[in-house]
Amino acid sequence: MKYADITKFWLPRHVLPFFIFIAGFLLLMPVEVLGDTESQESHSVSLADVRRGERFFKGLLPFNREHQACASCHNLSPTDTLNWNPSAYELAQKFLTRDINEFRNAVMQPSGAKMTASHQGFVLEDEDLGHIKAYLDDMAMKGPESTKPTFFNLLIFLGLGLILTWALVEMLFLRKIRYKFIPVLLFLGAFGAQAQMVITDAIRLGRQKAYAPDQPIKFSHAVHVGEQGIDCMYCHTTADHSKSAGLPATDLCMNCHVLIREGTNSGKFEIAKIIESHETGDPIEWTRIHNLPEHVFFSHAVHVGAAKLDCASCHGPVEEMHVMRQHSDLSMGWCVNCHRDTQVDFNDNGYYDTYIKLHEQMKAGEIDTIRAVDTGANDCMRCHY
Amino acid sequence: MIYKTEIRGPLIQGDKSFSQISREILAPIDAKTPMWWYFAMATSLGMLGFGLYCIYLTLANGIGSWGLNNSVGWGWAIVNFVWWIGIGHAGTAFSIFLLILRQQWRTAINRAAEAMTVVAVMCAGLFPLLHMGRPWLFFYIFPYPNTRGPLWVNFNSPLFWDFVAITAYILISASFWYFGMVPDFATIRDTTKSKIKKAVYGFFAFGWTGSSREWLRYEGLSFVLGGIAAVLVVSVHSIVSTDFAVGVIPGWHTTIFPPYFVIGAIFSGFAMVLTLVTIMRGAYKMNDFITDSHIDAVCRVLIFISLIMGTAYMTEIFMAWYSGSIYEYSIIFESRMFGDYAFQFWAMFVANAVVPQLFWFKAVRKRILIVFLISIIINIGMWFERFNIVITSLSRDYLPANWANYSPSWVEVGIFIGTLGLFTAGVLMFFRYIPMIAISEVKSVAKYNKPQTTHQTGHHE
Amino acid sequence: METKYWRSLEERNDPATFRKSEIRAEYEHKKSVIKGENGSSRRDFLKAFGFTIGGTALLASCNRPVEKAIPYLIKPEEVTPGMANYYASTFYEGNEYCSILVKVRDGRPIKIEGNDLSPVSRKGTSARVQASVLNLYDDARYKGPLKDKEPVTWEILDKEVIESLDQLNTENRKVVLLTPTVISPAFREVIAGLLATYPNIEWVKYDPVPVSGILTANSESFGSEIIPDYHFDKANIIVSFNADFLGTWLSPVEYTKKYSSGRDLTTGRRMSRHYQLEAHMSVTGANADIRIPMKPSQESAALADLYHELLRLSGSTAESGKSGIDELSSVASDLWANKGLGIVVSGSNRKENQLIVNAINEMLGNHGSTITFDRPLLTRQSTVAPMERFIGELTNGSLGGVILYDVNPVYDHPKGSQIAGALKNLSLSVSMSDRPDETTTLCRYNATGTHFLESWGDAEPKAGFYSLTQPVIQPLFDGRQPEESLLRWSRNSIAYYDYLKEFWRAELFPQQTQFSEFNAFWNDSLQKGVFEGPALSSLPAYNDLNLNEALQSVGKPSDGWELILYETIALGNGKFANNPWLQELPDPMAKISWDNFVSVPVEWADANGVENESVIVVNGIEMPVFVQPGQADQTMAVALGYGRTEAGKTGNNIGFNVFPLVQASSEDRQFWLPGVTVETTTKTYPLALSQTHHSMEGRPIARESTFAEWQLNPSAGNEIREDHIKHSTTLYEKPDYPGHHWGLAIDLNACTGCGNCTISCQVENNIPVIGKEQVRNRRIMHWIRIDRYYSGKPQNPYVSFQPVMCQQCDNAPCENVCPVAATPHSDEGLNQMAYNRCVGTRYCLNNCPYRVRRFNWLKFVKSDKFDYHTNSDLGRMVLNPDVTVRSRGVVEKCTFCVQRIQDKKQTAKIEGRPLQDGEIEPACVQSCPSSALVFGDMNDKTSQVFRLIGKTTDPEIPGDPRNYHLLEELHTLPSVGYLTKIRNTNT
Amino acid sequence: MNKKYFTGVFHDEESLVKAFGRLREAGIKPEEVYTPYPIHEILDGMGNKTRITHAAFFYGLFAVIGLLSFMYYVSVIDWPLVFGGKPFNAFPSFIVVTIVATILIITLATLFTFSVRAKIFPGKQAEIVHPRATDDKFVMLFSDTIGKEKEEIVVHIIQEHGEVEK
Repeated sequence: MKYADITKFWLPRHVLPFFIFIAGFLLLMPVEVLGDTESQESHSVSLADVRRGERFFKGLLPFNREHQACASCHNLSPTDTLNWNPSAYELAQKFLTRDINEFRNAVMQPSGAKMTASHQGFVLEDEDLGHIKAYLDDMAMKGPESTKPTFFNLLIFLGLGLILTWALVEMLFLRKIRYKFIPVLLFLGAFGAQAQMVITDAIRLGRQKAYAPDQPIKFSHAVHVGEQGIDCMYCHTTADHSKSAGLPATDLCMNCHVLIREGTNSGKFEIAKIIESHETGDPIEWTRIHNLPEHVFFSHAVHVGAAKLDCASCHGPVEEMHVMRQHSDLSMGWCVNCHRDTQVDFNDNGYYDTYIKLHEQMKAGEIDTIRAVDTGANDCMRCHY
Repeated sequence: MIYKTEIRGPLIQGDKSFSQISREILAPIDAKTPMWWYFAMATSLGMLGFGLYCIYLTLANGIGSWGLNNSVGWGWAIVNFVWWIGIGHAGTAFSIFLLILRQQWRTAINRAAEAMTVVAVMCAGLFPLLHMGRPWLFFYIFPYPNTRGPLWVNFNSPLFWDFVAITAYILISASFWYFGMVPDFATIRDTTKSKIKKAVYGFFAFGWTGSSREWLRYEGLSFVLGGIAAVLVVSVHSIVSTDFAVGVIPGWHTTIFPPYFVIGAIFSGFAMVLTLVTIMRGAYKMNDFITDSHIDAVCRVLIFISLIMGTAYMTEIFMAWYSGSIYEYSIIFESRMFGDYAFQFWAMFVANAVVPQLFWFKAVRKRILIVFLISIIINIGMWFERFNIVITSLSRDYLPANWANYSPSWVEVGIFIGTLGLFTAGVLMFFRYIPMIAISEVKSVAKYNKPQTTHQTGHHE
Repeated sequence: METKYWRSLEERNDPATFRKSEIRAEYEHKKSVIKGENGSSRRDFLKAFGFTIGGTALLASCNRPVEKAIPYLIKPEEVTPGMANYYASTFYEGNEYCSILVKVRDGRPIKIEGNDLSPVSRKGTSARVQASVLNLYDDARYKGPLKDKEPVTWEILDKEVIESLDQLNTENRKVVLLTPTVISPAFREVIAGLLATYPNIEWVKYDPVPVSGILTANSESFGSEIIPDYHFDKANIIVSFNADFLGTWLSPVEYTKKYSSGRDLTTGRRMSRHYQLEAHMSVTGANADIRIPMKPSQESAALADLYHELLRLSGSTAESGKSGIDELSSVASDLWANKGLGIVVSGSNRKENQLIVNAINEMLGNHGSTITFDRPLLTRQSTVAPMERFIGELTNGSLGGVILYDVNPVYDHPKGSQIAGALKNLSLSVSMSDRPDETTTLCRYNATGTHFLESWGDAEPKAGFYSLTQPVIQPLFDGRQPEESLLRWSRNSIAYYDYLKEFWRAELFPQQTQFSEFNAFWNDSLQKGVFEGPALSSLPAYNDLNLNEALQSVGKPSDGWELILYETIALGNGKFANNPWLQELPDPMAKISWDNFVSVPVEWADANGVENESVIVVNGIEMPVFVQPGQADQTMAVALGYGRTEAGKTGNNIGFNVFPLVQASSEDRQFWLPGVTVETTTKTYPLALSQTHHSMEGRPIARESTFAEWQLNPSAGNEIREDHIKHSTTLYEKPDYPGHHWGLAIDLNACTGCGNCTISCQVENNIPVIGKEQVRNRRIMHWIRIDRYYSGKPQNPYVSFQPVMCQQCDNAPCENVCPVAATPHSDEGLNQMAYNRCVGTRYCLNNCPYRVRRFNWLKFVKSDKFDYHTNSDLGRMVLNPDVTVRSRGVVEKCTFCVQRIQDKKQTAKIEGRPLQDGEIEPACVQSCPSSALVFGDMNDKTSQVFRLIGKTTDPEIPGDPRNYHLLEELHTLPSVGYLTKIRNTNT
Repeated sequence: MNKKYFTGVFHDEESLVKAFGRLREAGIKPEEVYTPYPIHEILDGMGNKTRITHAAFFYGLFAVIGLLSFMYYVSVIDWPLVFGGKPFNAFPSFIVVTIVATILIITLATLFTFSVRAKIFPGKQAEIVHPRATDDKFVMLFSDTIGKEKEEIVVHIIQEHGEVEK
């Protein structure tokens, strides 16, 4: 799972279907074959049961169903669109250790409002439920379905390289094609496309603007900040006095969620994870979004505590984000240019009394504002040491 | 214009027709490759391979695989860099200064000198890259717009000047050399019988035909390049010298360095040219083009430069005493002349300032073997000069607590051997695949030398 | 300074706690799976240890793995991710005591600093104290209790040990509890409990380097075995015979503090005169105003001579001149002129010598003024006889068992091999060490102990001065502190924490009146780390028992070679041999790391063609030579503490062990031996010298003058500065800094050259350890080095120490030459170094006239070739998360600890107040035991640093007359000022 | 229109120059002259002019201005950094880079101009008039568009000094 999130960024938006087909075909085939042999040996449940359960899950069975397929709400693989429902794999993991009765109860007699609404009118035989559970158990053992292959870009790049080489050879030596513009155009096109790929990747190198990885809990800032109006500092308590803003400890979540056990969007499933973490003592491993390189020493305290910056000026409209994402590109240029524009609280913060000369100049009217850069905010050793 | 004088003798010996000139100069390209060439090439490639292995070790393990330390931060790599750059000066200096001075005898030699320049500068260019702690980040030195603010470079740094100068020098000397060869490539294209050669040389000839329009612009181009490259010859090594002269280290911080370096560069360059042309004469029987008088002329130039070098050394010694700076005095007298590095100093002094004085004797100038040996000695002497400048100054600077001696590790030596291999391989390639002497230029000086024969077949082979 | 306390570990749910068992499992797993550098990134490791993000930085690579951030499950009140807490604690190991503050960041102790509240160590630390934090993260540590070198559970171990003890008790066979001097009152109580449970146990105290001479002499002169309190600050005349009191003798941190305050010319005009008579050039000798070379065998004669000279001055008649040291008469007259204001000490272990010392001090009236008995030093209480008796019993088989606590006699006792042979035959041999050593590995059981940073405890280094040790991290492994073990074996199930608290409630709480409630007292003591109880009230009276015998026993100095065995500043008695920082710390005098060597006199070396790195044979042992100026004629010296064989990967087989050469008798242990045979050989042995040139070559580098001249002219010795200022001119405008302009003043008169700052800096700034070969290649990475120069006669030279770090020049030559702008100047006058921008051209390194820049020649971190602490997950826990770990190929240098500057500025900004002078202390300044370094803002006209070095950019404001800048004539405008060294010579 | 060409081939410079002189006197200019090396009489006589040197001068001028203003912008306006106590506008330091970079720019730009104007570029197929024109022959090219009358004069003059090849 670790690198899957990165691959999303590497996938080109203009992928040729052809390549997808070939590569997908090549990659998925062996996985299927391998999976079969493993499951036969390791389970008492027959492969046929698992297969049948899969068909049910994917909506191929029963033939005349009136409700939606499981898979239409419970994703089989990560998607780009927001899906509040637990994914198939999450379900599989959750119910792996529970028996069929619990599973049946969860599916057929749902408890929360959201689930009740969506699980209405299910017509499923116990046997079929057993098959579905077998399928899910199988999935939980095997891990989630593999994500899409990652090296299209490289293939395209190499392909372009071939075209380019051929066009060059043709232009210079072979001269088989009558119309000279054909190799020239091919050359320029291929070269341009390659250059574009290199440049975009080079720019993206180390930048993660709009990075929005999947989190272990579908925690929505839009709900908590936007709808509920919780202050940032309620959860990120140390932002104004420590370098790190701090992730809320699970017991902080429990302040509210000791009562609130069901969400409007996600139902009970996601909140149950917090409660579980609280009970078992296993911390939640969030995926870090705002990653600065390790030679950068950023301090929230000085920006929030001393400079009184608004969180949104760097983190953006968090109150609108269901899936938290990186708002700013966090490049050095971004930092430095902000320091060039941002005024400091020069007269009111007693720390700046040290800057006697600047105060004199200000009094004399030689300068009217002091910006962060004037007090050395763009020195190397403000952030790198 | 005087093409043939009583004093100098004819520029080309043996009455040769234009066609003969072409054949003879192109003979090494057309003929079967001699065995010694393969042998020499294999040796060079072996040296190069060893060098590449040492480069691999350096890149894989870090600069720590060299013999440097906290006090002596630059060692053989920089010594070799300056040395190669110096050698690389000869080509341009030869072509340009002699062009400006209207010395027509240069025509027989300048191609070889320029080729040598290009290969030597390539060898030199390797070192600044290799001696970096993180060579994969060398692009930081380009002032390009970036996402860091943008963070530019430091225009005050001699290393940045150096970087610009070396880049300029390698590009300019290579294009100068290449455009000089274009008409000759056309000659090969039109005279060769091999189809492959015709295609390859035809490609490199850029469609040259020798029309008056081409020659007209070609002359204009030569004029421009000649003019500005003359500035370059002086500026590049002056800038290399600022790598040291701008430093605050005693033994480096001196204003004599720019002219001293330029002269030194020309000195080592001419010596290397001498080495090369004596080999050309010996190996390829080019005696008719590179005549005794050519050798003689280079030798005379070397006497002159050697005297300047001697003066420079004496000046340094004098200034170390006269300036009254205890640090300078200590470097020159206690470290260089009579200290741990006395051998290197005296090797430099004798090889550069004393030995070339033998050229005063005509008997010496006439004996090609001795000339060849002296040219090698000068090259070694110039290497020691760079060693003296770089290392003795660093190892005995201001605070005696930091004094530390330096000796190279075998990896460093291996890289130097590798560049020697690269140089000889490049020169051998040049012998084999490129006309060693500028045919069109030789023809232009040969024109009044030659009887008016009409039927020259010129197929001597 | 944020001094917090914590209540108890049980109440505290700290991040390292909640996955304690997993940590161990995962650690083991990682160790077995991951070898070297592949795979385990720092963050994985942090994750494994359950810490939050925000840790040590390694230079970034381009690809970014998905990072996990783990919040606290239940956030402990005191722990804020990204913020450091300081806890007061106590260091006591190897007879060395120090009250400390431990910096804990994200649950990890990463730095040790001096506790300014301590009346003993007074904010001072030593190199060993600084480095001790790394011992916590030592890979060699035992992971749990062992039986026959196999892991066992505590239950089994306890059961079997108790059974054995019971059995031996019923058989009435003797068991010995062998410990070093125990200064913990509570621990002594625990031992008393054990002795009460098992009457067959005898408690024997054993110190590897004892001061039994002083103890026995004082028991005769004063009636009790005590070490008096020496007030070097109050003395006008200090005469030391072979006592290295600034380096290793008794309580060097305390004495350094006092010594330097008695010679401080920045605030006062008084300066003590220090005579040092010694054979081997010690740090103390190097700092002495007058150093007199003296063979060890001359010492008793010299003392007698001094005594007789003084007698003559007092009007009696006496003969002197036995020693042949002429200077003693002037020493005597100086002492006589300063009656009651002198100190005479001797480092000798010979009782007779100490008796004469006592007589001299008594005659001069020093007892009661500069030498007092109300606060005797308690850190070395062992005498030799019980240990000898123990060895006898051990070897003749009459002993039933032995329990070892913190002792390693197999290595550091001259009869170590006998002990080793006999240990195996014992039915019960228990060690309580937390890491292997030569003795522990021979024991049947190891009740694995804990590091002091994981333990509770208390200490009484001097009578009435108490301090507490508190754990700052949960035990990393399944160790149990020895106190706890002894309680268990005494069938006492109380936790040692409760025991300690109860002990303090019973014993110490009544000694004070400030707090009426015990918990308030306890919390206050924990917070401060120290508690000051009343001094001794009954003071001993002097009597001259055995003095005449002592004087009569004085013989003629012996002829022939004498070999001195001494402790080094870095390694001491060798207990910390597995600490790579200490191994790499260059010896202050020889500037050699990673080896011990034999120091030989210059004249002899010249005459015999012996030079550094030659090998000579001394008493049959081959030793590499260092030619030591000032080494007394016909003497040689070699350091103890080397040649460990069971210390761990770093410390094993470094140097050779000379403890077996110690002259042991049942009366005393002498650390020198006469009649040594010496042969030269043609062999050589490489030594890692980090300074090879010892003369200043007449350059005005470390400037000095005499006290007499200074009194007439405060800029004496610094006259050349006037010339430099006169010639100071520039085309450019003077640099001007709008806010702060940081400056550092270094008082060369206070610096003793001990090297403590080097280690402190190394800990704070993640400076890599590079090993012997690279040190020998002159690539040592220390950001602050101490240059040592000799001047005068090589037989007895003057010594100058000069700490050199980045001078933060305002016209920095290094800045100009960096092509990629990796090192520009900051708005606060700092010479900045952006590691990530550096491409490693090393031009800055070449162009620095001070040579303070360091290049990462190789991959020093996470590299199998440099298999020190940074090559293991455990060892890397010591890295400071506020400082980037530099990659190979970049240049680094002193930053004035900019992370500390930034931290304090941030605090001030948040609190909206200006910075206070002295609020920011770089690691070197913080740790200096002699307060030689002062850091501050030169733009602040009231700051101490401004008073000392003025404004470095303005020649009009030169600061103290003693102030000068290194290589000022180059007009680099350094922000570091040096104050000239003043020698109180009598010429 | 398809032109027909004929050539005059000479064996040495002297005869070429003489023939060329006589042709010029007759008011006839060859379409082109091909020589193994540049001959100034011909280059002058053909009447073509090159302004490549002027171009080079202006390249240099723009390069100097551009480089100096770039460096000023970088080190004074965009991100002023203090190096070794020097002022931001460390003009003397800029000169060094300016000189060398200007030379580089002139060279590259002039080469490019030459390549464009003389139509000498990589991969160009040479239009070979006479296979030995780059070796030892001196070749004049005429097209039949000059007219029969003049053609005869030309042939006559050529044949006096060299050979005619059709």
